[in-house]
Amino acid sequence: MWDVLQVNLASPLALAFVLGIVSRLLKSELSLPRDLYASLSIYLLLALGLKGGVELSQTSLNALFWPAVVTVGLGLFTPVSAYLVLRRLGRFPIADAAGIAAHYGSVSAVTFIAAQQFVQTMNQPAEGFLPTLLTLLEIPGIQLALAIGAVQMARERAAQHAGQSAAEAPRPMAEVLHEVLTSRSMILMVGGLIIGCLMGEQGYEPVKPFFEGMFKGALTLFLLEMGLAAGARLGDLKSVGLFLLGFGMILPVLHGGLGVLLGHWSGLSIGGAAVLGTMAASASYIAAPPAVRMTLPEANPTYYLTAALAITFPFNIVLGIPLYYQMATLLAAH
Amino acid sequence: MWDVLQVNLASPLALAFVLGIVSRLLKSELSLPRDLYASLSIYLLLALGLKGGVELSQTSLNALFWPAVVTVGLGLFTPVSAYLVLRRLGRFPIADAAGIAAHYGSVSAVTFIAAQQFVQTMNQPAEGFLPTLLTLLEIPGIQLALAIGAVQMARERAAQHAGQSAAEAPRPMAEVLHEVLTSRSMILMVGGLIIGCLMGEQGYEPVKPFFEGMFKGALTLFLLEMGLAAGARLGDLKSVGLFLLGFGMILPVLHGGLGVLLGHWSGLSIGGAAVLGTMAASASYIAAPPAVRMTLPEANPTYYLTAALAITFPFNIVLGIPLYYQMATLLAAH
Amino acid sequence: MWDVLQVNLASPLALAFVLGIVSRLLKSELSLPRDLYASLSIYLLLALGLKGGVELSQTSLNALFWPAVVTVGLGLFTPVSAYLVLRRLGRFPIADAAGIAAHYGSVSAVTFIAAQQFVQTMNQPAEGFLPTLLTLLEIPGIQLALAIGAVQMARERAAQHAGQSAAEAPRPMAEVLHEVLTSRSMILMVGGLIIGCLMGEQGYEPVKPFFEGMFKGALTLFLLEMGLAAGARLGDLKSVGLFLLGFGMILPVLHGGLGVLLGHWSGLSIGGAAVLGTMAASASYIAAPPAVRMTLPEANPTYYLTAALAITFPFNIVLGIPLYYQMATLLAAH
Amino acid sequence: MDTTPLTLLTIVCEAILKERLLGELTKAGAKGHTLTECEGSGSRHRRVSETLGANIKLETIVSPGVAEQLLNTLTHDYFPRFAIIAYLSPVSVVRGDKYI
Amino acid sequence: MDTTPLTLLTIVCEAILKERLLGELTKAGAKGHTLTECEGSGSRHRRVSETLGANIKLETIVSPGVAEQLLNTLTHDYFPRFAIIAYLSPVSVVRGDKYI
Amino acid sequence: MDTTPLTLLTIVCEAILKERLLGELTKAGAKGHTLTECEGSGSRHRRVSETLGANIKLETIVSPGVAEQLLNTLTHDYFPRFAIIAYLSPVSVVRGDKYI
Ligand SMILES: Nc1ncnc2c1ncn2[C@@H]1O[C@H](COP(=O)(O)O)[C@@H](O)[C@H]1O
Ligand SMILES: Nc1ncnc2c1ncn2[C@@H]1O[C@H](COP(=O)(O)O)[C@@H](O)[C@H]1O
Ligand SMILES: Nc1ncnc2c1ncn2[C@@H]1O[C@H](COP(=O)(O)O)[C@@H](O)[C@H]1O
Ligand code: NA
Ligand code: NA
Ligand code: NA
Repeated sequence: MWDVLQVNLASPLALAFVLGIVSRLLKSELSLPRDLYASLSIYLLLALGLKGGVELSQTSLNALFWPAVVTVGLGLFTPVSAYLVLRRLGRFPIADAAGIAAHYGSVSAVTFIAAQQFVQTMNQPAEGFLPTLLTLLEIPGIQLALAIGAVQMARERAAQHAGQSAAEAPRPMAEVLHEVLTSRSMILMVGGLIIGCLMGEQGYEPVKPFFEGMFKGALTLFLLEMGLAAGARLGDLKSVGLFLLGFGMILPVLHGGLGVLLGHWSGLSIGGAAVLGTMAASASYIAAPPAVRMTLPEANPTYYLTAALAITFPFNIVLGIPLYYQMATLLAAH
Repeated sequence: MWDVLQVNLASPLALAFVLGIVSRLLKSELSLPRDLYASLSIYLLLALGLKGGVELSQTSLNALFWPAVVTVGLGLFTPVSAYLVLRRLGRFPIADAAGIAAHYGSVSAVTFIAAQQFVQTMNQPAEGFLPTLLTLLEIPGIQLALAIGAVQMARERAAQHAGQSAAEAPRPMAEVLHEVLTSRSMILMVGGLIIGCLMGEQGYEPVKPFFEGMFKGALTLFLLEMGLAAGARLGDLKSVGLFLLGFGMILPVLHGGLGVLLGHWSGLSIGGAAVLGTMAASASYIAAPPAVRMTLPEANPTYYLTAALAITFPFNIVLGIPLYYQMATLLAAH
Repeated sequence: MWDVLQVNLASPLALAFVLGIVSRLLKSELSLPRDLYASLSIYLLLALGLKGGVELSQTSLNALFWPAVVTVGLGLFTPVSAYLVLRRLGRFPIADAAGIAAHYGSVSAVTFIAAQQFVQTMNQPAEGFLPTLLTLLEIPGIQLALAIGAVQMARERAAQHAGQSAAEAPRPMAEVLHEVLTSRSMILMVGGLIIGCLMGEQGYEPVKPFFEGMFKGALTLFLLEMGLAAGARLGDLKSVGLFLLGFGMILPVLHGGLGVLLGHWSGLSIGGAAVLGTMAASASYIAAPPAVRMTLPEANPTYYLTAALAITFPFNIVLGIPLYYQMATLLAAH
Repeated sequence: MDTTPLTLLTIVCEAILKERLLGELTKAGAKGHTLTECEGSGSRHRRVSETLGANIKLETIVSPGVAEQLLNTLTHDYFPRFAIIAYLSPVSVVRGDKYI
Repeated sequence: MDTTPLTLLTIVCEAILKERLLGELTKAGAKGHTLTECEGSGSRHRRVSETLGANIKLETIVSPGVAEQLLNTLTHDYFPRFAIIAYLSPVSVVRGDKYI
Repeated sequence: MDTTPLTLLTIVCEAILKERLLGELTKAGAKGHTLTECEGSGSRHRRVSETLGANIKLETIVSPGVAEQLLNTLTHDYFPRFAIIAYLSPVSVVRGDKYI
C-alpha cells in the first residue's frame, strides 16, 4: 500500500491539489480566472467523452452488459444508503440528509479522471467503456435523493399543517430530471461519447494531440483550482461537526469497497474495478450542488459543499484511489 | 458524392457542430464562456495567418498572380449579385438588402478553415497561399455592400424629403474602411501572414506544436460553440421567411460554383479551387455583423444573422464543402 | 552582434510583440480577453516553475551556491542604484524614485523567459536552476525599494510637520512582505519549483506536452498582448520626459552588464550568465505595480508603468537580450 | 427633455435564480430588464458562490404597481429560502411610456 | 459630510455603441464615466447580443444641464435606431464640484 | 408592500482597494455589500487599469449614520490618494431592518 500511495502523492495531480490548498492557507491572492475554470471543465468532460466513445466503438455490447447492470445498482443503492445514515445515525433534517445524499449518490468527474490516470500509471488501465458507466451512475443518484427529499418533506409538512403555499410546493420532478439530463456535464460527456463512437479511431487521430496530449496537463491546472476551492472550505470544517467529518471519509470507503466488489464480479479488470469503486465512493460537487440548491433550498449548502469538496474529494484523491486500487488487486489475486 | 459527404459527416468538426445544435434544441444550459470563445477565435485566426505566412514565404509571386486576380474579382462580384437578388427578387428594403449582401460578399473564416481541413483529409491539400486570398476577398466585400447601401439610402431619402438630420447622415466611408481594415480578424490574419513570412519554416518550428498541433482540436471546440449559436437562431427561421431560406442555400451554390471555376482557370489545384469556392460561398458572421449594425442600423439583424449563421453556415459545413470539392474534382478531370 | 540581433528579430516572440504595438498604433480594436491574459500568465509561470523544479532535482547544491550568492547581491544592489540615480540625477520626488526603483529591482518574468528561449536558440541553454535564481532576485528588490521609500517619506514628513494622519502612516512592512511572498507569481513559480522537484523527470513526463510543448506558442500569444499594452503606453512617452527615456535604456545595460559579469564569475555558462544579466536588467510590470500602488500611492503610475512597460521591456526584448548574450560570449572567450 | 417618473426595482440574488426570476418579471408584466454579474455578501453564505456561481443583479424599470406585485412575489416565495435583496429607487425615464 | 446633489445619468445600450457614446459624453462635458458589461432584454432583439456582443451600462454623474443635453442627443440620434434605454436618478456626491 | 427608506452608498474605485474597502465597510457596521467589476475614467489615469486591474463598484445599503461615517473615512483616507468616487442615493428596501 505504501508504495502505491507514494506513486499517487508524487503525481503532478495530487501535488497541484496540495499547492492549491496551501496557497489558500497562506492567504495568497492566487485564483484561476472564472472563465479558465469553466473552459477547463468543458475541455476535460468533452475529452473524457470523446476518448470513451472512441474506445466504446471497439467494445462488444456483451462486455458492457454486466458492468452496466451493477453500475445502475450502485446508482440506486448509494443515495439511499447515504440518506439513511444521515437521517438515522446523523439525525440530520430531511432536506439536509437528502441534499447530502444527492452528492454522494452522484459522481465526481475529476475524481473519476484521477482514478483513471492512476490505474494507467500502475499499468492496469481501465476498460475503455468506463465513461459510459459514469453517465449511468450519474443520473439516478441525484434524482433518487431529490425525490426522496421532496416526498419526505411533503409528508412531514402535511403532518404539520394543512395549508401550504405555492412557494413551498416541490419543483416538478420532470423539471429536475430535465435539468440533470441536459446539464453541461451530461451533454459534454454523453455528446462526447456519441461523437467518439461515430468518428472512431480514424476521426479521432487529428484531434488527439489536443484532447489527449493536453489532458493531463489541463487536469493539473484544474486540480490546482480544486485545491483552492477545497482550501477555502477548510474553515467550515469546524461548523459541520465531527459526524459529517467521519461520514465524509467512512462512507466513501464503504461505497468504494462495494463498487470494487461489484466491479470485480461483473468481470472488470483490476483497473476497471478500482475506477468503478472510486466512482461509487466519490461525491459530485459540480452537478449536484445547483440541483440541490434549486430543488431543496432548505438544505444548508455549507453541509453538502464542505462534505463533498473539503472532506471526500481530498480524501479520495490522496488516500481513496490507492486504497480502492489495492482492494481490486487483492480481489483479483484470489 | 455520397462517400465524400460521409467523410465530412464523420469528422469531429461536423459532429461537434451538430452536438451544439442538438444541445440548444434540448434547452441545455451548456454554453462556452465568453472569453473562451474570444480566445479560440483569436487563436484560430492567428494560427491560420502564421501557417499561411510560412507557406507564402516559399511561394513565387508568379504562382500567386492569377489566383489573386480572380479573388479580387469574386470580392467585387459577390456582394453586388447578392444585393441585386435581394432587392429585385426578394423585394427587401435597401438597408436589409445591403446588410445581408455585406455578409455574403465577405468570408466566414471558420468555413474556410473547415474546407481547408476537408481537402487535406481528401489528400488534396490547398495551396499554402490561400489565407492570402482570404484577406483579399474579405476586404472589398463588406465595403462595397455598405457603400451601395449608404449611397442608395441617401438617394432614396433625398427623393422623399429634403431635410435630413445629422443622425441620419451616413457614417464616413473612411471610418468604416478603417474599422474593417483594423478589425480583430484582419490584424490577426494579415499580421500572422507577415510574421509567418518573416520567420519562415525555421522560426515556425518551436511554435508549431501550439499553432498547428492544437489546431483541429481547438476548431472542434469552436464548432461546438458555433452549433450553439446557430441552434439559438433556428427559432428565427420562421420569421425570416421562405425566400431567405432558399437564398441562403442557393446563392452559396452559385457563388461557390463560380469560385471553383475561377479557381480552376487561375491554375489552382483541386483542393485550392474547392477552398476558393467555399470562400466565395460563405457568409461572414464575425466581421460583417458589427460593421453592418454600426453603418446600417436600419437593417434588421434578425435577417442577416439568421441567414449567415443558421442557414448558410450549416449548409456549407455539412453539404457545401463536399459539393464544391466534387465540382473541383470534376473540373480537374476534364 | 548583427546576426545575433537578426535571429532575435526573426523569432515569433519579438514579431508578435511588434504586431501588438503596430495594431495599437493603427488603433485596431484587437485586444486579448482579460481571462485569456490571466490564464496565459498563470500557465507560463507555473510551467516555468515546474520545468525549473524538475531540473533542480538533478542539480547539486554546490553548483547552485555561488550563483545564488551573486543573485542575492544583485537583488540588494539594483533597487538602491536605481533609487539613487533617480533621486540624485533625475531629481524625482521620494515616492516616484522609490516606486520606479521597486520595478527595476525586481524581475520581469516574461523577459526572463524570452532570454531563456533566446540562449536556447543560440545553442547555449542556461542552467536548469535559473528559475530558482529568479525567485531569489524577485523578493528583495521590491521590498527594499518600498522600505527605502517608506522610511524616507516618513523622515521627510517628520521634518515638514509634526501631525500626521493615520491615512498617511506607511503600511506595515509585514503586510507588504506577505503580499509579495504570496503573490500569484510567487506561489506559481515557487510552488512549481517545489512540485517539479518532488515529482522529478518521471512525474513530469505525462504533463510535458502541455507544459513544455505548448510553452513557446503560449508565450507568443502573451507577447502579442504585451505589445498591445506597451503600444497603449507609447503615448505617455512624451509626458515622462527625456530623463526617464534614457534611464529606461541605460540602466538596464549597466545592470545587465553587472549581472553577466557576476554570473560569469560565479561559474555560470554563457547562456546562464546572459539570462542572469537579463534578469538584473529587466523591470517588473506584473508584481511591482500593484505593490507600489498600494504602498506608495503618492508615486505617479504613469512614470513607473511607462518606464517598465514601454521603454525597458521592448528595449530588452529587441536589443538587450542579444546584447547581454554577446557580453557573456566575450567574457567566456577570455 | 420629457421624462416619466418610474420605479427602478433592483434585485441582487444568487445566480441560480436567474431563469426563475426572469420568468417572474415577465409574469408580472415588466417590459424589460438589465442583468449584471456581481458578487457580494449579506446575511447568508458568502462563500457558496464559489461552486454555485456568483450573484446576479437584476434591474427592471416598471410602474409602481408592477413593482409592488413583484415585491410581493419575492417576499413570499424567495426571501425565506434564498440569498436575495430587493430595493426600489425613483428614476426619470426617457420615453417612459414604453416601459409601463 | 458635505455632499452635492447631482444627476446620475444611466444609459444601457448595445455594446457596439461604446466608443460613440463615450465620444458624446466628452462632447457634452461629462467629467467621467463608469462602464459595466451587462445583458438584457427590452423592446428590441434580445438575442442579437450573441454575435453582436452584449449590452453595456454607462453611468455618468453630471450637472442637470449636461444631463439634459445628453438626453437630447440620445433621443435624437440614438433612440430611433439602436437598442437603448436612459434614465436619471438624483444622487448626493462627495466632493461634487469635481464633476460639474 | 412594507419597505424601509435607507441609504445606498455607491463607491467606484481602482480594483486594488477591494480588500481594504471591504474591511472599512465591516468596521463601519455595514451588514452586506454587492461588488461589480467595471471600468471607467475620471480625473485620474484612465489607462492605469490595464496593468493595475480595472475598477470595482461597491454598493452597500446602510443607515444614514453608517453612510456618514463611511464617507468620512473615504474622504480622509482614500480620496486624496486613490482614484475613487462615492455617492449616496435614497432607496426603499424590503425587510429593511435586516440592513441596519
Ligand atoms: N446591505 C447590503 N448592501 C448591499 N448589498 C447587499 C446587502 N445585503 C445583501 N446584499 C446583497 O444581497 C445578496 C444576498 O443577501 P443575503 O440574502 O442577505 O445573503 C448578497 O450576496 C449581496 O450581494
Ligand atoms: N424596463 C426595463 N428595465 C430595465 N432595463 C431595460 C428595460 N427595457 C430595456 N432595458 C435595457 O435596455 C436595453 C435596450 O432596450 P430596448 O431598446 O427596449 O431593446 C435592453 O437590452 C435592456 O438591457
Ligand atoms: N462623473 C463621473 N461619473 C461616473 N463615474 C465617474 C465619474 N468620475 C469618476 N468616475 C468613476 O470613478 C473612478 C475614479 O475617478 P477619479 O478618482 O476621478 O479618477 C473613475 O475611473 C470612474 O469609474
Ligand atoms: Na458516488
Ligand atoms: Na462570400
Ligand atoms: Na531588475
